[in-house]
Amino acid sequence: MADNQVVEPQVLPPNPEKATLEGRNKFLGFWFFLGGETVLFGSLFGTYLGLRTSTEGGPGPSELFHLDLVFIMTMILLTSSLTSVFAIINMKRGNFNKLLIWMWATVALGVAFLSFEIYEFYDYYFNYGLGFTVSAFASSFYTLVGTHGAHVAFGVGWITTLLIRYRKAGITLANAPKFYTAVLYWHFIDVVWVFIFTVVYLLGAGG
Amino acid sequence: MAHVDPSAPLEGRPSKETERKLKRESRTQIVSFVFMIFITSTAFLTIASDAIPTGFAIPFILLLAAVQVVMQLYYFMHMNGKGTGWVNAMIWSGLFVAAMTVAALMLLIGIVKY
Amino acid sequence: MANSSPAKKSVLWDWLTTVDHKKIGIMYFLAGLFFFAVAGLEAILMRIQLMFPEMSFLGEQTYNELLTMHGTTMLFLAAMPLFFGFMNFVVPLQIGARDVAFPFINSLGFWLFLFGGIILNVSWFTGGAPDAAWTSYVPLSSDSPGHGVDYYVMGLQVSGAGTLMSGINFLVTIVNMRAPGMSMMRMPLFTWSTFVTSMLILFAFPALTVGLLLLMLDRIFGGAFFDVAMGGNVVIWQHLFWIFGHPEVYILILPAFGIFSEVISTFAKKRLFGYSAMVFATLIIGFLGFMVWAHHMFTVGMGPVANAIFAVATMAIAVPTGIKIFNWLLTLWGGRIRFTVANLFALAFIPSFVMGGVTGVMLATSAANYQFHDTYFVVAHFHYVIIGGSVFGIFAGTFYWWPKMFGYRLSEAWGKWFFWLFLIGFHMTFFVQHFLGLMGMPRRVASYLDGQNLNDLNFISTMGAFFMGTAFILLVINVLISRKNTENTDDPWDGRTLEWATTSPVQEYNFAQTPLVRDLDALFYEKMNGDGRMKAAEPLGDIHMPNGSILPIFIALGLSIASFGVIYYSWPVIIGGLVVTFFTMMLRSVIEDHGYNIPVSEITGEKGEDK
Amino acid sequence: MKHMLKLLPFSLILLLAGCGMENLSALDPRGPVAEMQLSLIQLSLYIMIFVIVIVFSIYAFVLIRFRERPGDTHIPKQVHGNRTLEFIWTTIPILLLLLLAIPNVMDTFTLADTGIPDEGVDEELLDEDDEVQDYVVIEAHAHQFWWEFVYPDLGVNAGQDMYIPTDTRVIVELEASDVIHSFWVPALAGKQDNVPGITNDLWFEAPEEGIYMGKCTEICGPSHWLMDFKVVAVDPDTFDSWAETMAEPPEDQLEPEGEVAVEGRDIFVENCIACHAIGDEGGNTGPNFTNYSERTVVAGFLEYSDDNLHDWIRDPDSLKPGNEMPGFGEEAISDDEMDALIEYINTLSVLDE
Repeated sequence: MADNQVVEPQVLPPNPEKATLEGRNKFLGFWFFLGGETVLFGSLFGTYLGLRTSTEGGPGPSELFHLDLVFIMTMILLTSSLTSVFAIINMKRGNFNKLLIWMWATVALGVAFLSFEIYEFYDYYFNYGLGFTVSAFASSFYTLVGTHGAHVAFGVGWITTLLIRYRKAGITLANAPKFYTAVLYWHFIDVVWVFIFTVVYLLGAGG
Repeated sequence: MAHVDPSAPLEGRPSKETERKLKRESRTQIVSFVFMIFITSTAFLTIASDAIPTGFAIPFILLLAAVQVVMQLYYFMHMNGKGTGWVNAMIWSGLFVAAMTVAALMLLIGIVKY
Repeated sequence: MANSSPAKKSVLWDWLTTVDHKKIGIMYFLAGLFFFAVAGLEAILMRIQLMFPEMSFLGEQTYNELLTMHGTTMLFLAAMPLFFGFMNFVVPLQIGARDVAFPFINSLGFWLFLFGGIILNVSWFTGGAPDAAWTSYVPLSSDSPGHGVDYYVMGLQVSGAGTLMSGINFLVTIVNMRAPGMSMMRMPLFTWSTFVTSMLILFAFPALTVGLLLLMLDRIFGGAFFDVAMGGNVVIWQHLFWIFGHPEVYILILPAFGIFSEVISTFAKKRLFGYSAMVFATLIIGFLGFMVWAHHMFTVGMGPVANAIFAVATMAIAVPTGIKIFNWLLTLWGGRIRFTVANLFALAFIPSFVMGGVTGVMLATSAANYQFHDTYFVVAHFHYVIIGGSVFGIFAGTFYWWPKMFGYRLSEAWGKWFFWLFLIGFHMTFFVQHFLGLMGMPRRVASYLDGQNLNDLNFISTMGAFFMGTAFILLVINVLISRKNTENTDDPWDGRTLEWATTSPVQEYNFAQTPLVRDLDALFYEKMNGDGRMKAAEPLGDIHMPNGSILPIFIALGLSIASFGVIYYSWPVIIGGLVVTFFTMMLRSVIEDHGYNIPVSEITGEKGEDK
Repeated sequence: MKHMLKLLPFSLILLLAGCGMENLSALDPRGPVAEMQLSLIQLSLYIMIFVIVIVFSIYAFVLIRFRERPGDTHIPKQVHGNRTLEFIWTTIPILLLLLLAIPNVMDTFTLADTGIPDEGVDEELLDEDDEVQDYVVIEAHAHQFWWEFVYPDLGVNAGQDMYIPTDTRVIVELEASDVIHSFWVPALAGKQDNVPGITNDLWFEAPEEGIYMGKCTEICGPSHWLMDFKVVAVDPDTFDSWAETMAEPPEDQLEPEGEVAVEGRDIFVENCIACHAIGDEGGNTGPNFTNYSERTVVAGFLEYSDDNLHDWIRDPDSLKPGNEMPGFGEEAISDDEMDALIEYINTLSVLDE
């Protein structure tokens, strides 16, 4: 940001992400997309719930799931939700540097989550013999959790691209909606994970 | 609409009112975050400690998950903000269709006839 | 006509890179018409095979491929794109907008649809098309040898992604881009039905996406979702398919309802009777559309409670549909009805669709459905609603909006020949099929044995199909010979809605000044209470338009390459295709493109010329 | 506008009065279940004809009365709507639908209740003397592209022809071994699907003796259209003796008399019995052959004749594409051997006629 213009105190728009028609379109369109994603994950959850007892002699939920690991993953993702919220608040405050810092923190937490997930799959595959083709349970488990993981990976890539592209741009009417929708997406990933944590892991281990 | 260069950095500070609102907002968000951590831990402990009977535990943790999701949607994603009528309509429709799908795939796949 | 884009490009480049909703609409329409002809030809080949018992005109395998491709092509690549063509072209005009909300995504949606359609049809030349029917029930589809079903999976996945994007685009356009004064309850019915249709797309297509994903994983990556020996369950596919598939049926019929509402009201010269009831009925149909999917599965063994609930829920749909029928009749009542070709199709729709509707209620009675299910009765029923509803709607829309879209009027005389031949052929083909079904003819049979009393009706049915085929040729001739009818194309029907307030062909920016809407049927209101021209809602100024882009084609191309990688299970190709797609997406995100301005001078210059 | 459609409801009734082939058509029911379904169809049809008549009359009136006449340029009154009318055409359809929905729900439950829940026999099947009324349970296993009927209580396995006693409740348990099929005998009962991994059931009764045509109604591959079967209803005594002989075929089936037949038997044992059992000797990959010569068709659709049998054994795939049976060329079974085999097959029967 240029330092020489601080003299005149301007008023920022309260919601820079919705200050333009383009921004409002993006905002609404992205929300609608999340409505569709809800059904997508609903279908995957349904498939998993329909098939979760079909282990066909292969390893099943109660022997596989380490709740402590998954609990840590949940905490990481919840925290990343909070950091992304802070990023948006700083965007509305006009504090671009803090926006960047909190977004990078979100990315870092996302990467940490992904690492845990990769470790988890590695563990199931090599130490428990839970291959994708072993049983209907295995297929549906990997598909549900893997689709979520792919969303996290896509989110990490998306936010990183934004952060690199706009590293010096400041907050503009063009990029505010982009940051905002990326954060919406990130929250949605978190929402889905809350259900995966409950329905797949907690119910699997205890139900 | 005045033609503003959309790629010019926005300058200045938010208005006093926005500032107040943002402060309030960040407070709510920290509180909701703490609350969500608490809920998650409760759900985790409900299952991890074998003390609580399954018949109670399952509906209980599902309820906790629902509460947490609503908090995410409304406090983190601002679905209670102004002009979110259509957003609410679409998200709840999506949840409705998703719920029907889950119910069908759990109950109506021919194993047990209802 | 001056094209205002910053640098003049060749015509081909212009169409390949266009983000103009009108050009995309026309491309949707033409691509849809092409696939309609292909699928129609497939239908005629099948009817020839069924003309006599035990014919060996086509082999069984070819027949199964034809029936699969006929259904899939008609629904995904013909009917939907034809409606998308109208929606793209007409909806922004009807709400007084300059463009859609996401011009880039709109173009991406079109190219994804087209590439998906091409992938699907390439299967004909690579050793066999999909052969497990458009429903692709597992395990028939998951065990089907060869690559046919893989083409089905990837083709629909790619085109489905495009459809979902277009759906979101329409939703946002309608919510955010309406002209001043155009409240939701002043929107023309076609815009309303586009809105509800888009909602159905938004919530229905993800279920198909998941279903296709699972089928792909099973077929190509060794998944066990539908493999009973590995604990899989084959009914899951049916649920996912019909959770998508039933709303899909309403995706096909609601836009037609919208078109009929426009056409009937225009040619009866009356405001639509019970407008708010019509809107409400559309919403209710959309809502109920998600609660009845399992009526396709009465015989699959869900149990009597489930069957009874879904039967009653299905019957409930008859109520809002009935409301619509009566509202159309009452719109005609007291009007001054002109029998143009567009209106003939709309009028023929009413009895035809009522026929299809009542057989729908009959099918909904679950206990009787055990007799109807998977017989020619069902074939008759859904052709009555899809041809008598959707296709009639498409033809009504074609004759109605052709002057606006292409700048010339189709011949009414040729159109009437086309109409009557098509109508007679349609009833001849499908009416008798009700009886064939109850007389013991299952659907999707490659032939039937002699001596079962099925010969005569099948012969009649085939004759009807020839009528319809001939009629379609008349339409093509009409399109070719009418090109000189270029006079009186701005508002040839004495229209009521905003699209008729523009010139034909429509300017790139649609409206020089955004119109001010003062009532439902905005243009008709100005004709009655004003000077017959729309009042402006803004002063004349520069108009901001988005730039064209070649990137959508590359995104779609990358996904298509990846699809072929999946079909032939080659990781390098899959990764290569995805790299193309994601790299292009990143380019789109990184290059900021703020469009360009059309200066006032250019707009007024043209206005002076035209008016 | 004169519309041929207006005549349709009337022709519908005329056609419904009776058409289609005997013992194949759902319009000509031969048992209580199909009758129940036809009466439901008729009820729905009458209600729908009522609706059609109303709609078509308004339609015809409007088109005649309000068409544009030459020289007419008036602008019609722009009516917004009418609450009363809208209320009427919302409520009346609801009432009409209730009229149909209620019997439908009742029938749906009746049809779903086979009468034998998991434990014991349902009360309704008990007659006055508290004796269990007769019923027979048959498992229908669907294969690409033939039907296997197993009578678990009687130890019988039959291919293609499903023998049932008249006036007895037949409970069919449906299973599939490869893809989804669907079991439909239009003149006796509506269909249910044979779904791999789950068991469905249906029941019906046949009061009259006769041969009822059955079909597979779910697309199951290239020869879906040839996957026909027959339900043969015989009187209970004949059925009992049929079942007995099927369970324990007469000695002469495996030890036939006559030189040619013995040669045929040897060829059968060498080439066929691994898939086509006689009694409980042999495999079940193909239809059971114990009563083969009593079939009226070969392979489910060809007229029963030596020539057709010959052609079928030589090259089954050309007649019924996609089926599992391998062809037996001259190198496997010579022409002479084939004659012997066919003669042997012609002796396979269980009912003395």
